[in-house]
Amino acid sequence: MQLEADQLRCERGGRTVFAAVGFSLKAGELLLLTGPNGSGKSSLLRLIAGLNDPAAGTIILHGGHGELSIGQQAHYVAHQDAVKPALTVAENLEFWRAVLGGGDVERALAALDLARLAAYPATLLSAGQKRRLALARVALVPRALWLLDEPTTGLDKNSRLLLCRLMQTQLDAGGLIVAATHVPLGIEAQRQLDLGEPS
Amino acid sequence: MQLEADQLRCERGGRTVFAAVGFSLKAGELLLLTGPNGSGKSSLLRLIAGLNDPAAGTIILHGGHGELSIGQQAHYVAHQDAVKPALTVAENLEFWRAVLGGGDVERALAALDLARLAAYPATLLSAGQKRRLALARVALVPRALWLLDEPTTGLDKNSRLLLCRLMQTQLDAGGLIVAATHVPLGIEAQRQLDLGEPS
Amino acid sequence: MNAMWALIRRDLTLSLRQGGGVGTALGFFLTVVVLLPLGLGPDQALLQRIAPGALWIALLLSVLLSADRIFQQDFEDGSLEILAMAPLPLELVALAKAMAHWLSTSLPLAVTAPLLGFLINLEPQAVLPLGLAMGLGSVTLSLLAAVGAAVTVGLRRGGLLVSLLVLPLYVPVLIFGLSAAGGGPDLATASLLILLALALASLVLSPLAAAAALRSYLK
Amino acid sequence: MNAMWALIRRDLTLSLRQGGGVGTALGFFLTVVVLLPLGLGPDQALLQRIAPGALWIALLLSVLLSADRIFQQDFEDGSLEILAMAPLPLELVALAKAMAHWLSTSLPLAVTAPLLGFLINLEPQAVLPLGLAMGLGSVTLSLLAAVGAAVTVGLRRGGLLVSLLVLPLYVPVLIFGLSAAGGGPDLATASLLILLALALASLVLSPLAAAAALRSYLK
Amino acid sequence: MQSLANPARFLKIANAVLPWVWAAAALSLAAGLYGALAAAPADYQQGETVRIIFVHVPAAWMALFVYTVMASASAAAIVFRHPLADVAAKAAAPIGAAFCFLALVTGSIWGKPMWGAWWVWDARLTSMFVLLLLYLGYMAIWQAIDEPHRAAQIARIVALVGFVNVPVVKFSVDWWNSLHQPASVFRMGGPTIHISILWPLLVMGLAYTLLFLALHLVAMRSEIAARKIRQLRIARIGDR
Ligand code: HEM
Ligand SMILES: Nc1ncnc2c1ncn2[C@@H]1O[C@H](COP(=O)(O)OP(=O)(O)OP(=O)(O)O)[C@@H](O)[C@H]1O
Ligand SMILES: Nc1ncnc2c1ncn2[C@@H]1O[C@H](COP(=O)(O)OP(=O)(O)OP(=O)(O)O)[C@@H](O)[C@H]1O
Ligand SMILES: [Mg+2]
Ligand SMILES: [Mg+2]
Repeated sequence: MQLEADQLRCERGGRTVFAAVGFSLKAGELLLLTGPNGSGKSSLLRLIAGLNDPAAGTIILHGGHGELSIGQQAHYVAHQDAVKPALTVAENLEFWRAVLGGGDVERALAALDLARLAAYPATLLSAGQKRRLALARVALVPRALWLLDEPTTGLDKNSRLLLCRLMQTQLDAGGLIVAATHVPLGIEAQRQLDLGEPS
Repeated sequence: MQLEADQLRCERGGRTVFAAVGFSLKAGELLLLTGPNGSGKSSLLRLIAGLNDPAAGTIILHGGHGELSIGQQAHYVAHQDAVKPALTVAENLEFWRAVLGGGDVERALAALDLARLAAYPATLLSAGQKRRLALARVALVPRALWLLDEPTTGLDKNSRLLLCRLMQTQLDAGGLIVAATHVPLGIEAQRQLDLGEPS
Repeated sequence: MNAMWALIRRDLTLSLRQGGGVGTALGFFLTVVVLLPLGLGPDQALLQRIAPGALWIALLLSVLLSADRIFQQDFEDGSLEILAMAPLPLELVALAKAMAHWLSTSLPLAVTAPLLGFLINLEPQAVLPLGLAMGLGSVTLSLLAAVGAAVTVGLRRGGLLVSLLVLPLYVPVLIFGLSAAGGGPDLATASLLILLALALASLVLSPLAAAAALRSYLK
Repeated sequence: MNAMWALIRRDLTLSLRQGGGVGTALGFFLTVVVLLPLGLGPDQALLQRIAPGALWIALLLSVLLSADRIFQQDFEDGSLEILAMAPLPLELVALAKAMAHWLSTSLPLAVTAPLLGFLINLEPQAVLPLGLAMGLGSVTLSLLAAVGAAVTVGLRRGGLLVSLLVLPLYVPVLIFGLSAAGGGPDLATASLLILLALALASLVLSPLAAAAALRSYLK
Repeated sequence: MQSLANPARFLKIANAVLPWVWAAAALSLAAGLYGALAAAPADYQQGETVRIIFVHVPAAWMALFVYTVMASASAAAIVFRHPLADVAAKAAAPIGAAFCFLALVTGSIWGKPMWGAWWVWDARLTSMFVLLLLYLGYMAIWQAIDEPHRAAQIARIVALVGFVNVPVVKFSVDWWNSLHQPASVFRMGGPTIHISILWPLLVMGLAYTLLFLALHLVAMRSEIAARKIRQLRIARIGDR
């Protein structure tokens, strides 16, 4: 299992955000994306997820399921939480379980200490609780690649620890993680990519 | 100029979030609100802003304009950015200038290093750039009290420094700041209130 | 005052840039007006008889279609909270936004509707009274729509609910608007006066109602 | 498959909890039906003549009013991106959401509309064909509405724009829907078959169109 | 909601009076029906159909009366901030809607022989129909907003705004020339219909009112219970 990106150029709204970016990530490795605001961290994650197409360059996942796109083998947690306020915490995860195909809601809730909020309507969640619900999605089904965009946003100390533990299990299981962040995640990263100043 | 809160009880959705909370903040002081997710930091800020009414207790701003509510003498930056995607960065601030009554857009833009992006439609902003635009609002008009809910969310190092400088000027001018946060802001706080475990 | 202008200007800009512009309103209006002959049959005399009513109904519906989001965006992105803390009282905020809606949607329709009347052969002498009646009526329509929008601002799918709440309140406007176009001159003036009264009443009351609703949603 | 059911179930739950429930749709439909006689005058014969057309137009409009948010919420809160990365192809996602809209709004209206017909004295013998025509037609309506919703998902004030885009596409449905209710039995069957064809065609094509539009907005 | 945590006094009173109200309602209903079906003469031109009046008219009265109750309860809720007022308003709505529906149905049944049509769009009938829609909208609001406190605040506004329609219904017959007859009981200068029709009609009116009172108390009781349950459920949910 290996993720290879080569000579990537990203254009958004007609402007080149970054160019000639490449990296290589082996099984069980965590890649940290750093760089100032607007340097293209989220954009790079979207490229990997296949939500945007690179203006140039290639992204390949060696040793994955050939017939599946990289996105279909990845979990993606964006800046937005993809939480439905009108559903309860459990219902939100139930839905993602069905869509992502299988998974254990109980375990996912427990993994981010949301078990006690299971029956709670998501409207009433605080910012951090909502973020945890978004993160719980990645604990549902195992997927080879995790794409996390500033995952620790709004999390309290304890939740950050839980997140670290979660990421560690993914790495130990030979999975890959690409995480964009401005603050230390509290877990040592094998690789780091600094996108530098926005062009 | 002094902000006094006494015996506050906060109820949301019929549940008591916290009770018997009080603090006193003098001119030029910064109060840090800490505590786990769901402990009521944002709720407390909303109480001070007058957006929610306390179930019990009082909040008084001594030495303010008697005829104005506390909210009308305060800047409030919530989890949401209150940014209109369809407007440019400058237009967004222009609007708030008119609504808040006066202020200097140029200075506000410069204060958070957004001058470069002034003519940029806000849809195209990255998360951190959007957050900076939200924060730029407080640099428009001087107000006695700043209420900041996790202001550093999504900010890069440089922007965090700019924010610190901004807060320092507010304190030096004898203003007050109440800031909820999970991460150190990089500016020493005269007072700290830990809301502890959610009841 | 300055603040109110800013609000109105901003909402107009937004509606222009986000596809809610005058053109769209007119387009929708046209399609409805075109649908009617299709639905009700091409019989000229029949169309002539129902023309004013058809135009009025099209007006009501296009106002409603555009109404349900008067406040929603500001509510969801947190702008409303800042506005609630601004010097400007929330009642005036509501009024300003209702006026913006009127300017961007109701008024253009009210002005052009009678002119489009020829499409479903409206009698020429009915054009002027109909225009006046719609001009006055549209104020009330926008203001009531704002109340409906405020009352459902927290509900993401409020669209239909707004209509259910507001359309019944539109009935008086419709009735007097029609009698203005239908009957003789004195009946016309009478109904125009009533429409004026309705507009003034809603101008005073609906901002209060809307602001109250918004406050309770902000809590 | 399982995933599609989940999507449909979720959207139904949401529309129920967020005030977009069947009841509201019916309420709106009722209000439109009330507006018509008010606007067009109480004349029995006239109403009887235009009853089917009126019901159809009311149906079109209430479908549209509820349509513009089929995808918007998922687009704005980021759910759509996750769905786009899910095993389920985006075409089926669009289809599922269109079906959910049909179940929650169009179908109930199509079923009850003919029964409400007596309010604007629809002839009893027209009830059954009208019901069948609306049942078939409503599928097409929801699917086309989904396309319109997808095409405008990025525009916050899409409401009117959707209508402007979709209403013209509704014209065929309206025409054949009417001829199903109006003419003799053989004409009725003919138009019902055409409606069926339209439904099938849009069942195949509109998910493709909607998905394409969504993808381009996600980029 | 916590102010509603102790509606014990209301519940005590309600439980105390309810049996009597039921009894009174039953008695007056019996009396009214006797008067309507046996005592009252068949109309010389309408024949037996005239008896619909005893179902129709009180129902129509109640439809208007209940909405008035609803609106004034909402006003009271705004002024005195007493949570019971909201409960009262919410509980009244479905009952009023039912009466309204009854008036509409019996009315149109009566309309067939009288006017030769189940339904005509004259002012009285239309405004009555709008009243039903207002009831539905009010109930839809309660159903759509799950947070009772907020739902209450919004519903008050809706109820008060909708109240404008009630006088319209009442006086529609006078303002617009209408097929429907003008008020002949509650009017300036006293009733104008024959005593033999009048007394059963009034008794039926009384019966309907008592029936509403009983149903209303029951509905309020269950609404309070429902809120208690919701309270407990939320309180049980842990945090974080
Ligand atoms: C669906 C059709 C009808 C509706 C919605 C309707 C509605 C009403 C309403 C709202 C009232 C109360 C008036 C008030 O309190 O002042 C009323 C009273 C009455 N209605 Fe009807 N009505 C309908 C049909 C009829 C018909 C067909 C008749 C018989 C010709 C009729 C005879 C009366 C009479 C006699 C009263 C009592 C008037 C009075 O004493 O105040 N109604 N109706
Ligand atoms: N709109 C609401 N209605 C009812 N309850 C709410 C609402 N918003 C938040 N709550 C509840 O109030 C409590 C406090 O929420 P609050 O947002 O103040 O927490 P917080 O300290 O800001 O958490 P975070 O660090 O995640 O921002 C939480 O338990 C939450 O479930
Ligand atoms: N939808 C969009 N269309 C066009 N340009 C965009 C879009 N979103 C972002 N951009 C631009 O692309 C650049 C990179 O944005 P991106 O969100 O990837 O930055 P980032 O590194 O994630 O910043 P942050 O740390 O604030 O999240 C920014 O200059 C931004 O203006
Ligand atoms: Mg980013
Ligand atoms: Mg918070």
